[in-house]
Amino acid sequence: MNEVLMAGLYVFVLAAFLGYQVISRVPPLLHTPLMSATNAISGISLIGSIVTAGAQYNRVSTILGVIAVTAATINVVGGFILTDRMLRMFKREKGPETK
Amino acid sequence: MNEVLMAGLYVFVLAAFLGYQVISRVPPLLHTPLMSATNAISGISLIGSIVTAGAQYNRVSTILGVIAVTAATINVVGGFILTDRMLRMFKREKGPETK
Amino acid sequence: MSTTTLFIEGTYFAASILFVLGLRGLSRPETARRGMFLAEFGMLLAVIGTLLNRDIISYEWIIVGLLAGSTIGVAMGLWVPMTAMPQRTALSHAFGGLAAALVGVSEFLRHGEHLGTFKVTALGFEVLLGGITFTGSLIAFAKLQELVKGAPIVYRGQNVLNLLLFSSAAVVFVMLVLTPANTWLFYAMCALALLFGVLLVLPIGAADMPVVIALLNSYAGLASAATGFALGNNVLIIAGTLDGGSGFILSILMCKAMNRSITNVLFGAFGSASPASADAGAEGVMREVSVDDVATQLAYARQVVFVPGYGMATAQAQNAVRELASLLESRGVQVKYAIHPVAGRMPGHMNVLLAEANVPYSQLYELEQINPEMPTTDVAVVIGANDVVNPEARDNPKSAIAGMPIIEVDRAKSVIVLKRGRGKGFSGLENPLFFKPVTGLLFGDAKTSLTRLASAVREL
Amino acid sequence: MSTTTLFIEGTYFAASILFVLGLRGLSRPETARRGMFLAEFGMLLAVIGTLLNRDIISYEWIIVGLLAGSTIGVAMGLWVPMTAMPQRTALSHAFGGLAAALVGVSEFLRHGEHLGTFKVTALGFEVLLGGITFTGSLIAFAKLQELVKGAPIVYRGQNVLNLLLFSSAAVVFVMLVLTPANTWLFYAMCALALLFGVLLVLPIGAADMPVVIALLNSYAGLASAATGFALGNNVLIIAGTLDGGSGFILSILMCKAMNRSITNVLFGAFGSASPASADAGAEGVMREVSVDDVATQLAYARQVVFVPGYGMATAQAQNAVRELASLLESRGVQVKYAIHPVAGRMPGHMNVLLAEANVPYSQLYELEQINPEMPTTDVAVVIGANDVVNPEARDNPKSAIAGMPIIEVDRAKSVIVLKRGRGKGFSGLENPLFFKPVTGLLFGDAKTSLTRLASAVREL
Ligand SMILES: NC(=O)c1ccc[n+]([C@@H]2O[C@H](COP(=O)([O-])OP(=O)(O)OC[C@H]3O[C@@H](n4cnc5c(N)ncnc54)[C@H](OP(=O)(O)O)[C@@H]3O)[C@@H](O)[C@H]2O)c1
Ligand SMILES: NC(=O)c1ccc[n+]([C@@H]2O[C@H](COP(=O)([O-])OP(=O)(O)OC[C@H]3O[C@@H](n4cnc5c(N)ncnc54)[C@H](OP(=O)(O)O)[C@@H]3O)[C@@H](O)[C@H]2O)c1
Repeated sequence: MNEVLMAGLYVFVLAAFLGYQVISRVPPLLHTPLMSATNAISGISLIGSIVTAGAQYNRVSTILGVIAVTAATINVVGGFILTDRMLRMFKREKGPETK
Repeated sequence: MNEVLMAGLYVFVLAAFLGYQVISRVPPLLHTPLMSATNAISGISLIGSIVTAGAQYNRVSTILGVIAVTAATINVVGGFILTDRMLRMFKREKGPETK
Repeated sequence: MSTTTLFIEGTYFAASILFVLGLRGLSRPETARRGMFLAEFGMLLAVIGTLLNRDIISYEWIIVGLLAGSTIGVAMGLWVPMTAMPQRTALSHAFGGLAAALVGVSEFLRHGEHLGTFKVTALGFEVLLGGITFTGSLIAFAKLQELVKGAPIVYRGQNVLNLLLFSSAAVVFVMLVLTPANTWLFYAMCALALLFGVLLVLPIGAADMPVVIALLNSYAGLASAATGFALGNNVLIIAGTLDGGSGFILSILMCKAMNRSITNVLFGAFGSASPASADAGAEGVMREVSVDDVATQLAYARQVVFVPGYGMATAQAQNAVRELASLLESRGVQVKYAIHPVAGRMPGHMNVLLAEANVPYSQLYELEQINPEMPTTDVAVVIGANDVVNPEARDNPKSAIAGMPIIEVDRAKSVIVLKRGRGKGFSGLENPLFFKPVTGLLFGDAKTSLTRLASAVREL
Repeated sequence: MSTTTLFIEGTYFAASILFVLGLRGLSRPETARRGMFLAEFGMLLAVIGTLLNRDIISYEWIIVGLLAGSTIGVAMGLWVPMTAMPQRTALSHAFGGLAAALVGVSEFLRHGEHLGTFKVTALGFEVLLGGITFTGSLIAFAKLQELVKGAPIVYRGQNVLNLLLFSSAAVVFVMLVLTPANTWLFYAMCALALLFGVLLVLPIGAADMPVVIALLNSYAGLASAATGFALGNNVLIIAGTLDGGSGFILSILMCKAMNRSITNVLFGAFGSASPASADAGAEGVMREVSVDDVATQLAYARQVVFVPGYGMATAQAQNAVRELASLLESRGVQVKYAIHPVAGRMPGHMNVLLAEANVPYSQLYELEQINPEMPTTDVAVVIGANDVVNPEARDNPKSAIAGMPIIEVDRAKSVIVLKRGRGKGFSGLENPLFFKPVTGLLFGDAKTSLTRLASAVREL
């Protein structure tokens, strides 16, 4: 267990540094899409929920799991769709008027 | 062993990304100190060498270990001293003439 | 390691890399969409990998959840209007927190007292952070959607109560780690976390919600990371940490852009009443101007800078702005947009709205870029912005917003302010800009005013 | 996990963080030194932690190694002149490669055939990369120190031989992984790696050594990372990977700054002979100028730009430049330095030399910053630079250096070139700059010329 913890800590710290570097390079222009993107990515808790929902440990566990799957999927699907919808709108130069 | 490998791979990939982000922010001004700094840091193989030199597995191993310790220590000590010597020289504004 | 396990591990590994690449793509608008495709692909891989997990016995409930979630997700993704982005973000953080917390609870249900110290700690963090995120985000959503009143809800002893609540949650957590057999401690902790989430966010004003949302985003991320520690899963740790970092950085950036500390935002009940005192000087006459006057001014200007704020979002005036701008451009006027980092109700809010209205981002200028151009700008048009153009922040060191960088429209040759009436900005402060001789006020809903301006320019 | 192990792990963890912070500090000159202190502290921690390792039975030999290394290290660190930095770097990469390879060899010696596939693979990488780095760096050192001739050493079938050598090393490696019991394969691989290192670097010209050194740096780092995999030690993986990344990025940057591919650098034998052909046009008269003429020009200029190159390093002229610059500044002349990314013999070479001579770095300008200023520069003084100011790169798409970005001194109002004679730059190309009417040549060793210029200016 302690080795798993150590390995996890390394991954955590490196990811934290990396996150800091990567995110601080995102221009203010894209801060709203960034929020919605990280929101979608945080839907990764889906992979924990799926196991909980499918493993049939006991009834309560399954119900909680299904709710969790639903909630996480909303974030993943909704988040990515929305992010893309926003990003599609950003254009450097004037495009043809689309109204 | 496979878990150790997996954990190592995560650490490796994250460190590679992080290294890329961090290093590409170093301005050309400091590229020489950067080379000498990474050189010093790569002396971290010292920690492998120390065990080899002190564990007395067999005579050859010890000899190789001692050479390795020496070589790595040269890098660590020499590298850091040199880096600092260089970095001390960089001044933004004109200092008093030191000649 | 069997082939299946290897495959599963492989998908997680790939997903981790793809998430990092995805976020890296966001560093430039040109690469942003491609980056997101990578992240989506990563997510898909991770889900496929997970579906192969040996522990899964039956798939029906998983499929139910996936289908339900996808349906709602697609609906929300496609139909939420851009102006409702702040609410939407808050709501989905609530979902994120909920999912993390539920996974934690069900893990605890399953293993109960047999968990080791390490796992209990991880699960505890997961549930605590998830719970706070869940209720806190719901309140944030309600405030932004104006289901409850946006102004800070304050009462005596509030901060003390919150502190008490927080400490008891912490104490219960420590006790749980020491004696995991006392399962009731776990549920007590859940309850405290949920309550704390509510009480933490209630006293914060609607316009400060973005900071809160970003912080909750960060908590949600850390909750996922804690799940990762509990399950020994690296992709959860990585994705969670990236989110956590993102939320944290955004909240810091916003605080900097307002020159306020994070404590002030969270516990200062900023924007609550405080009528009077410091803004005694900001009295005088407002000069009202007519649509025709403004239209003439705009049409014959060399450079016009639009400064949008929260009012543009509420009035949904982004298309009207763009139309007026196009008209002016066709007459040879140079048009720019000045975007303050905390204009509106979330970071990048104005950028997204203007992008939606088809404004190219090469015309959007940040604070530092546009301020030097102000003295050579003929007309600065303030569209429903207030605090972000309040010269008090610059001139009056005693002001509540002192030191917040502003867009210095008062340095332009002429300023036109579009607002509905004498309403104040989020800060509740009077804005002396409106009383300056250089400023003319055009009262009315921003969208209506802009449309009228456009017709007037057309007729010139 | 015992307390000792925990402590050891803790030092490694802390060291990893400190290394990252240390390198991050290098992103600004103001934070660079502090960053390095952090890295040094991290190294110290890691060493202390390692000394507590249970496997260590006797400390005497460790202490011998540490003392010997420290003595040599201190000596090298304190007394290597800045102009010898390229050689020094090459030499210490040799040490780094050696250390990694030796650890690998002794691990193999110890466990021999009992190693699992994974460990053999890791050790194999370690020894291969370490071996190549060792001999390759030694050759690089020898070339830069001019112990062997700097020009590319070429012979027929060279690339084929190298390819063969490389493939056999790879084949032996694969065989070893498949049948670790055949220990002779391991030693064969070592021998091949050592040989390959020599033959890889021999055909590369001295001025291309920086790219090679950076690549070898990268290999040395990866060798450490492989050690980390073999020993299951994360700090080795992290530190090694950071180094590997650094070397890789630097070599890419250099190649970009020369508009050459990495393959061309490694296998193109660039700078070997190639007399004639494309540079037919570069004939004409060189206009020689006198010290007094130049001194007058400089003294009465509004802006002077110094463009240092490899010649400044060999002549050790950095202090002389600075002195002349100070004189000019005291007369009100605006002095700037233009630094090409591959001027000299290592990245950042010129910056360090000028910093040594006490030039503030606010006066150092990069290519993109200074080129737009060239037309308003009165005198550009080229101090022992050649290729980096060769207009052929810009004007002649057939030139061997076509497309390499240059410092466009030929756009200045007047150009003075300080060089010893009609020597060519590293590329071996003729430089038409020297024949342009705008250019005057001041022959002689750079240091002498600069000192004479300074006295002449003083006497004005
Ligand atoms: N964006 C973020 O991320 C963020 C984060 C934290 C805090 N904040 C805070 O949010 C505030 C944002 O400043 P801001 O200048 O954008 O907005 P603001 O200061 O809240 O002012 C909005 C203005 O718009 C006018 N308005 C409202 N509806 C309108 C309509 N339909 N048509 C025309 N005008 C309308 C209001 O005046 P009338 O009522 O008279 O019309 C008001 O003066 C700042 O205080 C900032 O610190 C933002
Ligand atoms: N820096 C890097 O990291 C790096 C990496 C890869 C490749 N390179 C290559 O290295 C070259 C660097 O270009 P460079 O312009 O700096 O140098 P260069 O092109 O090698 O030219 C050096 C010049 O200095 C003159 N010189 C030599 N000793 C002198 C002395 N004592 N006093 C005065 N002049 C002296 C030489 O002419 P005389 O013999 O007539 O005096 C020669 O023209 C480029 O080709 C570049 O591609 C550099």
